[in-house]
Amino acid sequence: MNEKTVTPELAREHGLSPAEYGTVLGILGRTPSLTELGIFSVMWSEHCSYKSSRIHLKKFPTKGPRVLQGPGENAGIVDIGDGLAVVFKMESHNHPSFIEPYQGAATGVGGILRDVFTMGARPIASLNSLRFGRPEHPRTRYLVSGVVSGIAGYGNCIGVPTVGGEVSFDECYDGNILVNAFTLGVVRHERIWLGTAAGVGNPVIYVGSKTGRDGIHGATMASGEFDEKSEEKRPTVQVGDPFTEKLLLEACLELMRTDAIVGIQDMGAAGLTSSSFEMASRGGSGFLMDLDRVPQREEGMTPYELMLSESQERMLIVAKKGREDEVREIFEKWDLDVSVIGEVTGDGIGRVRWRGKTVAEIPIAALTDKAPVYDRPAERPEGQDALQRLDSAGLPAPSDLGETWVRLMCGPELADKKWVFRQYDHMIRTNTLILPGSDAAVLRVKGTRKGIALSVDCNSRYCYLDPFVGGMIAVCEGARNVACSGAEPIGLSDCLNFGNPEKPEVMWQFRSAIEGMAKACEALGVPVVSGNVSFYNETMGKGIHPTPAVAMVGLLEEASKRRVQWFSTDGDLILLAGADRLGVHLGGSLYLKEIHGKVAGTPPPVDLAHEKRLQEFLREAASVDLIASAHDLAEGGFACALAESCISGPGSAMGARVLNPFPDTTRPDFAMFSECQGAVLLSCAPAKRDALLELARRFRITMKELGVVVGEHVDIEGLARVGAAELRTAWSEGFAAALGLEK
Amino acid sequence: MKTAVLVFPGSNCDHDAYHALKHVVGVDAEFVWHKQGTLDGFDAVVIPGGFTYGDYLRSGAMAKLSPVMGAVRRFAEGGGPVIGICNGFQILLEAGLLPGAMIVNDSLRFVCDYVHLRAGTDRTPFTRGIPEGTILKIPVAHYQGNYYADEQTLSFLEERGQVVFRYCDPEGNVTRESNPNGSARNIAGICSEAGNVLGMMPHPERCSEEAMGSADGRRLFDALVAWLGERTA
Amino acid sequence: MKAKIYVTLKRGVLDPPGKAIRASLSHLGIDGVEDVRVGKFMEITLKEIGVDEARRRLDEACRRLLANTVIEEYRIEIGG
Amino acid sequence: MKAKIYVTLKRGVLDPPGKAIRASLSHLGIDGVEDVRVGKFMEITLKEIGVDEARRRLDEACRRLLANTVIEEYRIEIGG
Ligand SMILES: Nc1ncnc2c1ncn2[C@@H]1O[C@H](COP(=O)(O)OP(=O)(O)O)[C@@H](O)[C@H]1O
Ligand SMILES: [Mg+2]
Repeated sequence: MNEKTVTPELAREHGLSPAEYGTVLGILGRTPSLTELGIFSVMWSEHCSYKSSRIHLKKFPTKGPRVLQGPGENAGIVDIGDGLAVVFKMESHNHPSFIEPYQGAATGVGGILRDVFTMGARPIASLNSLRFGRPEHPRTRYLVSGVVSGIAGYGNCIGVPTVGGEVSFDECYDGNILVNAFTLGVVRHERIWLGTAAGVGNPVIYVGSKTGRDGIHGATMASGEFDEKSEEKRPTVQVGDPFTEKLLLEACLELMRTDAIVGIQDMGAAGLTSSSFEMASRGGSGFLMDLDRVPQREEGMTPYELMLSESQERMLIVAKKGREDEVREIFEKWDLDVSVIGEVTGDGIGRVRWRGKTVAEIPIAALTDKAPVYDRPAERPEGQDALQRLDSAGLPAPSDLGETWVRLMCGPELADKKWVFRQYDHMIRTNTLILPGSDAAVLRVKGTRKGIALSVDCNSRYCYLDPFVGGMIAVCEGARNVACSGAEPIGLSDCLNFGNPEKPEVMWQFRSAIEGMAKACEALGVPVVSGNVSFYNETMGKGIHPTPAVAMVGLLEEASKRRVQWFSTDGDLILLAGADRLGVHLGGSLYLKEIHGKVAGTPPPVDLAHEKRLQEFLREAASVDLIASAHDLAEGGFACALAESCISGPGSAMGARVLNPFPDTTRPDFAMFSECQGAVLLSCAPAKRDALLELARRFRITMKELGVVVGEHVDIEGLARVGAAELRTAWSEGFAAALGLEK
Repeated sequence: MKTAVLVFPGSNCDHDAYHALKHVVGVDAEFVWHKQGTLDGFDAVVIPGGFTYGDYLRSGAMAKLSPVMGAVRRFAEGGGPVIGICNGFQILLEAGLLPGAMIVNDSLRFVCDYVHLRAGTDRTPFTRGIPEGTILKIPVAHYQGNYYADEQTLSFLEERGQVVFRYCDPEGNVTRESNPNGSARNIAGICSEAGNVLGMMPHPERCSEEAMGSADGRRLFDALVAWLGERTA
Repeated sequence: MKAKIYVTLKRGVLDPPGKAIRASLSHLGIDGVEDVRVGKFMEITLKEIGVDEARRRLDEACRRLLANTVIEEYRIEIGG
Repeated sequence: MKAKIYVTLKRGVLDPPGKAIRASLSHLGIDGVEDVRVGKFMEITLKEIGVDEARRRLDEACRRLLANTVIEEYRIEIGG
């Protein structure tokens, strides 16, 4: 069979620019074979090479006393004491999920799980961050059902609880949904494995499912904009097989308890290519691989296809020479394919053979070191000033505040997400102490007294209006949510979803968001240990709001000190911590969007020093048992936070009677729904009041006593009052109703 | 006193069952791989939940063919206590150790949530001391938990006291709204005619500690320990 | 050789997917559908073992695994 | 009138159920099965709207709901 001859045109069709193709010719000193072209094209795609983002990602703080592994491996690792560590990462599966929501989301979950267990950790929890178009858009309902059942289908089957996430809707995602999946695992320090290939003569072993023609060009697809041609790319959709992944998980963890291996990595984007070249690059070695020995599902696969296939549920292992049989025995026990397909070499060259011929021969260091890096032009969009202008005073005041309140609470943004997480097994493994529905989920770590708190956040309206402040807020909110549960944030992973980086405005958004996030991370002392960039979230030239989702991981030394967001006891006092952070901030608010149909203004200001004190105060208050609940003010402002604390608990709805926190404002709607950063609604037993106020003084946190948990109504005196039970019913049905889904 | 926790390819509540038995209740437990053909030396058998063989054909269908299921049959015929939870229940149905079949939830969606159960009989080793009418709070997590049997079988089950649990509201009323999956007559769990084999969709192993939101599930395992103690005494 | 197996729910057994499809079709404005029953369909590739032997083996496969005769019935079609 | 719809995975698309069933059959000792592909099968009862109209509506139903044309293909059989 004759491979197509490589021409500059073909290189361009593979997404390599003329300059990039020139570099390829320089590295090889000849025209690449088709297989080699495929390898360069995927390795240098945006998705794998981070060519447009790398120089900016360097701005993140990635070190800290607890960090055992920062960015650069399959996932980040953070020490939690007692010889244990948590391994976590978030990744996007946006484009595949738009094309085929069930399988796209499912394989997204499968991929992130592999990233975590490839390091030796047993996955114990997953999160997901989802963005869809307008609820009334004709495709939204189908996409929501498909994505949610895909996440459920994969996660439930493999037996890892999905304990939290976020779901949000905006017109800007009509043609580009976001599906970001996060998984966290736990590992003993001495069982950590890295994706490295070392030791000349050591066997390279393929395990897992057979290779088919799945998702060929998935990685390059994720790096290109959508257009009408996307339809043609459809048959490359990958189908997930969670059952096989469960076997693979158990087999890999069993293997990792031996010392038979040197390194291991999953075959994710760009499959055999990225796993082999990345492992050799990290190990400073080379390899020789024989593609005829790759287990194949389809007939007549070419070397190009074998190297680029994105078939799921596969791993690449470098074992110690002579230990092949141990590896084989374990994988055969679990009914998985296993095949020695090559060996590690010392010459720094990646050699691929097929039917007795060498089909690729690439110097690994050059492939990695000479990978393109771009400092793309960045420019603040012309319309940004206009966007930030907002005449609040000119907004008409709603005639019925109670009705407006209910409307916000029952809209798809704030409504109960139980329709979603009821489909996720969130209890399996019996660690979930705080189930989905609170600011953060909390899991216990069996065998210790510790707890892990998890939250994923991003307000993309804020990021759109001011990506720098929006980026800061994403980090602060994540950390605050975790602090509300009583935990200390110890690390984060992110998924940076943006439009086309070749547009200077998008690059400006990207750079600004990273700088804002980095600043907040520095201030709060939270390292970024892993993450993912998804560019080209554009359809027909229209980009999404910048959406840097932040998955925050927190640690509780004593899981028993966890706190939830809801009120639990009649007679408890209600207080606002950080009361001086309140202000009339309507920019980017949910109220402005949902009730007035505008996305404008600037996001609420952030005070990082205050934020840090506030979070320390919250942890201390929880650990000495001064508070019963804590819930931060976010979307929907004070009134919606209060309502959530009343109705989101597992028991029956609670009533509350509180003062208007803004007694001076002439606009009651602003008092209720204006948003701010750094205020938290607390409840405490009356007997704890004095001590709590004293503690707040110590942390220089302004407290305002607002009222009491009581009665059958959520009542903001002088402003509005709604029945708690009715609100709860409407709120719990709001999500399905807004999307026209079955209850 | 030793309990077997069966492990099939795709079982995933095996560790939870083991944890509840060994670390919460404090009875000896051991994993038994599905290829094992005997259960000698065990006093009780737990078939845990999960997605054996991915539930790809029908839930529980492929697992029933494993060698260990022959041993389970003999163990059950000898009067030994067997509990199948969720996928374990589905396996018992497929294997014909309990009557009826499971179809997909009427919502067509997976459901994970706390539900309430009304106990129907205390004659099984797992419900000794849980009198009829007791209300338990226990979570479900399944996609195919819609219990089906023909009318005649359903009547037999009722007449012979084989309906062990029904879905109910927090007050114990067996209502349509409290049925999470469309099961015939709100059935959540049934036992064999002799009473020693129990299949149930809800997960007692998930709620054996207060920290998990309910410790009602523990009552089933405590009952088992008491029952086994009486038998050996 | 090729064979096909059709597994369908017995009459009288509830078919939630069928019911849901029927409702969705009418939401979509596709009228005239009175009933939908959903079944499984398997395309099997066999070694050349002759029609009778193939039928015997597939029948056994259906009874023991592919169909749950409490709720389902099956039909085997050899060839085609 | 009656119709049948067969929905099968496109060639090359991974079929996890088919793969698992094939493995189970060989564990059962039922030999000779080389490949299994699982599909959906729907029996539809329609109002008497004529063959052409029925085909048109079912085709629309398949494209919009019954088949996921990204990974599946379908076949409609009217009558029988
Ligand atoms: N936004 C980001 N922030 C921090 N680290 C990142 C970010 N994006 C990517 N990384 C890191 O870069 C490395 C490569 O990421 P990726 O290519 O997504 O991994 P994989 O090969 O598992 O798909 C990982 O270690 C990842 O954690
Ligand atoms: Mg990886």
